[in-house]
Amino acid sequence: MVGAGSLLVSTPSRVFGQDVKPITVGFIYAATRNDYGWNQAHAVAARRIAALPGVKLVEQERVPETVQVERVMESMIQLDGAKVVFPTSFGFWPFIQKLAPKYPDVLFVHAGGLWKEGDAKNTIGYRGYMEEPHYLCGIAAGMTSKTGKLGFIGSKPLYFIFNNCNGFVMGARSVRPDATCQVVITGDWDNPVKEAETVNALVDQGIDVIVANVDSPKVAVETAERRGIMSCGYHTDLSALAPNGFLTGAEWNWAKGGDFVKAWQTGGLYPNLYRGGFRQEMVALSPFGKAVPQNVQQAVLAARQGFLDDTLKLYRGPLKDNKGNQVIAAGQEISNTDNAFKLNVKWLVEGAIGSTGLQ
Amino acid sequence: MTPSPPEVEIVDFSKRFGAVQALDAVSVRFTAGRMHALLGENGAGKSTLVKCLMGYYQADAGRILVDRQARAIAHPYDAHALGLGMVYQHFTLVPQMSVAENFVLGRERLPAVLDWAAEHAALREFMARMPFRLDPRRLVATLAAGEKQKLEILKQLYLGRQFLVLDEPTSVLTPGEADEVLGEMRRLADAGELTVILITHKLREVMEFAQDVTILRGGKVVARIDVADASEQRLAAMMFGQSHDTAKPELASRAGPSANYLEIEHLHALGDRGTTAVAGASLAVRSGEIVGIAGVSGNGQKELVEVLAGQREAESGGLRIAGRAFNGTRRELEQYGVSLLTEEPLANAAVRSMSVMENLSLRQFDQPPLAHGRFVLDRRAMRPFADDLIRRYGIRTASRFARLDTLSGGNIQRTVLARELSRDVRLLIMQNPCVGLDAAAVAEIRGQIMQARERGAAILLISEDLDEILDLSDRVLVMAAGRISHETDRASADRYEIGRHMAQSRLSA
Amino acid sequence: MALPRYDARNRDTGSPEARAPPPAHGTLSWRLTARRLPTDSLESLLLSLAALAVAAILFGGFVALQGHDPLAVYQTLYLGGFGTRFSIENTLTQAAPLLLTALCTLIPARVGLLVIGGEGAVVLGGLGAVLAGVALAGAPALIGTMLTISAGALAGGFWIAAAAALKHMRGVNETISTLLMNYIAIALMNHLISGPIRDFSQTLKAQSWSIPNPFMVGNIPGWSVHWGLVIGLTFCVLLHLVLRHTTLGFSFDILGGNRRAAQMAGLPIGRLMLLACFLGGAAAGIAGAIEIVAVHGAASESLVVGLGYTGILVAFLARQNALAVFLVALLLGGISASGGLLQRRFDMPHAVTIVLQGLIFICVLASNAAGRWHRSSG
Amino acid sequence: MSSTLDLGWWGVVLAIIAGAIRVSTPYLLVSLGETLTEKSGRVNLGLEGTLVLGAMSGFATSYLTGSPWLGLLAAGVSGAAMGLLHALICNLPRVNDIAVGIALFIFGIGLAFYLGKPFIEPRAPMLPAFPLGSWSHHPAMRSAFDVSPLFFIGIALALALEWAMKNTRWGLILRMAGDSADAARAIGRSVERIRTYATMAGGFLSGVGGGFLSLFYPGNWNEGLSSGQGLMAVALVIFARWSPVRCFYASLLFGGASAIGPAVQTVGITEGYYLFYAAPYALTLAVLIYSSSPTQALAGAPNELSISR
Repeated sequence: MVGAGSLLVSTPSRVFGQDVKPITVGFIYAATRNDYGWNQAHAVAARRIAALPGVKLVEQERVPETVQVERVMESMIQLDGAKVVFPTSFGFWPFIQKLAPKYPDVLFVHAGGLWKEGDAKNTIGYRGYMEEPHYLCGIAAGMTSKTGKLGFIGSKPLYFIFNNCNGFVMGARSVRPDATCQVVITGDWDNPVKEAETVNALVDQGIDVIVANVDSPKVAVETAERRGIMSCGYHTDLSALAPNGFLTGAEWNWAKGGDFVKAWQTGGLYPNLYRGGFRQEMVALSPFGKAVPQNVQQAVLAARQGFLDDTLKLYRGPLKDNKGNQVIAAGQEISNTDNAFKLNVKWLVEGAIGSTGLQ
Repeated sequence: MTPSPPEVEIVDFSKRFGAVQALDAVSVRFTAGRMHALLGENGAGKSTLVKCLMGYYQADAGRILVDRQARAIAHPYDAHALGLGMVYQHFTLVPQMSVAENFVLGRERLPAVLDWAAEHAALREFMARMPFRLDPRRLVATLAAGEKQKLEILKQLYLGRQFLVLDEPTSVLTPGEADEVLGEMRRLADAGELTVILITHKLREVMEFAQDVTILRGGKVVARIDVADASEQRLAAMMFGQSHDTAKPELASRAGPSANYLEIEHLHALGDRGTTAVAGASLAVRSGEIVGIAGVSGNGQKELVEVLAGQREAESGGLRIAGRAFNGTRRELEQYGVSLLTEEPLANAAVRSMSVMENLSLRQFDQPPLAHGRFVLDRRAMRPFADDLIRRYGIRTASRFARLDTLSGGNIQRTVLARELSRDVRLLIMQNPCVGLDAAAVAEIRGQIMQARERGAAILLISEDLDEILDLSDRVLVMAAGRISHETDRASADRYEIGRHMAQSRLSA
Repeated sequence: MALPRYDARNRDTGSPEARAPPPAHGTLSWRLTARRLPTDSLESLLLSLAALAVAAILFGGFVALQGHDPLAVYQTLYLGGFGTRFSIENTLTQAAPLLLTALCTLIPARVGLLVIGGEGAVVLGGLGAVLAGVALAGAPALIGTMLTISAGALAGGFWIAAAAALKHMRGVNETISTLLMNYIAIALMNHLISGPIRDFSQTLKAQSWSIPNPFMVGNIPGWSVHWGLVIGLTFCVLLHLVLRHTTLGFSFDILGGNRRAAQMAGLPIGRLMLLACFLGGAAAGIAGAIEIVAVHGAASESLVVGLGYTGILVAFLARQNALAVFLVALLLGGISASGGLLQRRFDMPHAVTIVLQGLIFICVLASNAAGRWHRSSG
Repeated sequence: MSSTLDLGWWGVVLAIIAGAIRVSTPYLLVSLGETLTEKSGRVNLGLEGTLVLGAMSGFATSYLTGSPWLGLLAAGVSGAAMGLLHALICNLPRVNDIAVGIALFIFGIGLAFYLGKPFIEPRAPMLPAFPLGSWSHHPAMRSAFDVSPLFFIGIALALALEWAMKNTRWGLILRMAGDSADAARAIGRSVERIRTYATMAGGFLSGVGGGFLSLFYPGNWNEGLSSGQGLMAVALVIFARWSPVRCFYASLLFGGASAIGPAVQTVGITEGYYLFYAAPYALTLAVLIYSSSPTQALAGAPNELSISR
């Protein structure tokens, strides 16, 4: 397992089968864990981690991003004896940094935390480059869309949402240069009425492929299916929701966290910042729907292989943003693991209709 | 309509409410097809009598004969079944519904689905036979007070009631409307379609429209005479009792008239239902003087007191105390020493959910010794302050911390009295201060009032009890139709003369 | 003579006491204030305890229905809320904001107004605190913190006072207006933190500028509970003193008890209503400000977690008495603190604590009717 | 592919109309229910809880029995039960109906989330739709006008209630109970009984409104489903001056206002979407301020209502 793309690289030694002592692992969700979305992706990983030898799983849902999460973590540590804690929502990271120094014998693993020098050693921020699978969805969308008009629904105006959108649009335009993508921000992590309304509005615009970066894309995918258009999944496998229109989907592989648990169990080494794409097994692709012909599947799988052996670079020149200024010169390429660049993406690529509102 | 209106007779009715003997062996025969007036001043027992007849109350003793048969009327339903109907002063109409809907709602059995065409036709046919017209489509909320009264009457007739009791019907009507309504009622009686019982205190109405009149005073029938051989003078004498010009106790004369303390000029104010209640009242009260305002309730006295108490916005007119404009702020109330004794203290002048002690401190809680500076409240100092008042005014209460609404009516009145009179009173405004109190309490309150007068306070006494006015007032005014219609000083005050002015028709309440 | 009230079944044969005139337009004469009990009356305490007991029994039944053993559930509730020192700290942390948001309903209730705008006032308080904190960057630590919190108090205060002004000037019902204002406040905050006052360096979350670090407030020494609890408690005690031992508090009680008596006593009705709502809003505003100075450091959607709505329940359970608010906030803080444990131990859905809160609220309101010393006046 | 006309601005109009239809139906049903309750003289702020519980029980029943119509019935019945609970407590002396409403708001949501946990993931059969757009060759147009029968049931109900309140016995009695309790008692009617039935009927309709959310649009059950429609209904009824037919127009307006947000973004206005979403609330507050007056109650308001005094 090769540490990659972390600011501070520590190469963990491989773990060889010492006997593992029992350990309690706690998962904390911001909403319900079977929401067909962000939390379900983590719940799936939690089940896989619980299957590891000697692991006892404890879960708690609906914990708000307030001082309460600090209390819940402490409660899990003190009352349930948890030794590894997975607080899964974005807003939990500052509370982890506040609590971690108090419990050096507990490992805090956070999805998305940007670990930097000076943060507590017993904390890990890990995250998948979702822009890579979105690039693949873009390819599928570009090749199957009839109108060439795509739709991207974002929940909050944050950098990773816009990175995913850029990946989606660049993927589509790599196979269909004239493709465009309407970007709509709902403003809520989870608002089914607004998401359904947005999908309907997009369909009324003649858009025939959508992807929804919201906590629970179930409503958006089902609405797209009902309106007879195609859709891509996010977070977890949503193919069952849209038998006709489902293309493929971008999935997390949070089960990677199991390696950290094993490392913590056996006293092995672990990285504080671990971000990666297909190559680092942090992301995955949902199975193809029946709307995806063979040739499209080949094209998508070929691109995936490009990410796997790092021959395909997502951000590559010449690239302009949707306001017409040059963001990457011709011939220039950005490494797929260049976190600094991705954090600085405050623009949408050419072909995306909308604005990030970021400065 | 059934062939002929019922013959109703009341035999030996008596009814007691606590200490008050409202009716004492009253017998009245209402001949069918005639208009019969029940005359008497406030509290004479008129309304209680008809309420017992109509089944709202059960008389302690006595029988009701309808067409010479003894009937038990335990509930208004029974009265309605016998064709007896009653029109109240407070309307039982539904404001946001139309006239037609209010008509229909009165019926016992309503069809599941209404055929409005048929209903309107029936209404039009009924209206044609009726003395006054009302557009069935109009919303009741938009009707004038007089029209609402007519609707109440029409509703009873529409429901086939042939024996109709009108409780002070013209109190909300203009003189013109009153004559029109009573005239039509008389016409229906003469036509043998209706027996009308008119409860009133207005001699003119009795003389002009009624055929028989029964005069009540103090819960007893004083006389039953045919209007043909009655005169306003005789009726008034019987109604108010002989003008016992026994020597009115001489009031200790004050040393000459001092300056006006309270001045009211052309005060105008609307009543609860948006009709004019106070129509240009003007009066002045000098320090050390008791000015009494006599008058039957509903002539604007309630609204006048509410304006003085800051509970009602005056439309126009001047209000001055000690020469300076008064607008009811707490500082002014303290500066001019204004005290108020109103009717229904729980509703108007006290807080039922606060303790006796707290209620006693309502006036002075923001002044020493109860407060230090304008802000800090000294609840400990409230205790001796309250205990002193409880002792001096004889308030019977479980403890000073007891909630006010756990006390009896008399004790609540004493609490308010204690609070209002125990301070430096320079203007005392009272409305029916002794209503519902026993003789001892009345004497005690009057004593307090006289002491305040001795101390030079200007006192405005508004009361429906003419005797109370005559006993206490240096000057007597009569309020009728929202204005001061008559004034006499104590010496020349003649009970009958005042009674006659009181019995004038009223502006709509 | 008022219309005697009779109903086909229960005839009211009370004396011909005229019915109290309908309350003058304006103050919502809801009977809860008239029912406000003198603080030291035993009945008030007994009634609340009885309501809690009934709610506990109903909840026990509900839980049993779902196949859990009620006793074990209550043991866990106790353990999670009050069992260990850590649980107590957890409960105190949850209770701290509730103390203040309860006052947002409690103080206006003293003058007869039913205000449910705590949620909006908390958000405005947070925004006010952030703007002040950023503007006062150079100020010395303690002064900066105090001014930041006061800014939050002012923002929350004016927000709820606006509802009182609408009520007094335009006759707009305060319950409906404060409900709508909650949504408007939340939308306003979301708009501001996604653009105009957004801290773009924070990539994980859309949040406002952060207040300077020295203004932040740490934990009470020895306890992992932030100073917000102390501030909340002080404010509660202060409020109780004002309500109980000042002429202002006395005036509130008169107005809340009988508006006509307040008019007769020459009290400034409009100003009292505005002041009561301002104080209520300020309390909730402080709760918002504390979330900023003691927890988040910046305004974000974490301000909108239902502190305002739970405050309504706390105010009603405390029967509008400022001192009792602390005990009730502890109880509700304990329930939500132990909710997590219930999830983990009994795999119960998180909503179990909401069901319990709902049951308690219903039983408290029903217990109002059971007061025996109600005089049978018409 | 036939030439797909670029809908552009016209698309926004279409989206708003279609959105208005979709989103207004729950508003319509809930506001009709609240109109009935308030016409009888009582305010039920617990509608938010009733709506969410209705959505949950509707979805669960449809999932368990396979019939979405049975689900809708279950949603209504659960709403009626909440209405009954509200009425029983409010019939007690000295209890404030608004406070009881807030208590039931919390209780209803708690119960719905608690019992609804297992139904978040599975999918239940949905209510059918009338394909009103079949005349158009344009796929977007066709699917935009798939309208739920409930929308038409709602319209029929609005007309029926408007008529019934003027032309039937219970309609008159309902209005009387809400406008003058004394008049009702004077003719021997029990005001408490009338208000109990009215609150139950109101609860039933709100439950059905909730059922629509989970069984048609957006057609699924999860804890983010309710975004204040129940509470908005109380404000909407005031906005519509307690007239069922005006409730229909007001619901369309509110539905449209909610549809504006996303639709406008699709045409390039990307700033201030939060303010768009707050539009319905600000609109209602403005109308409330404009139409209230310090002296008398709101025009057309039943004057037994605690919030109109």
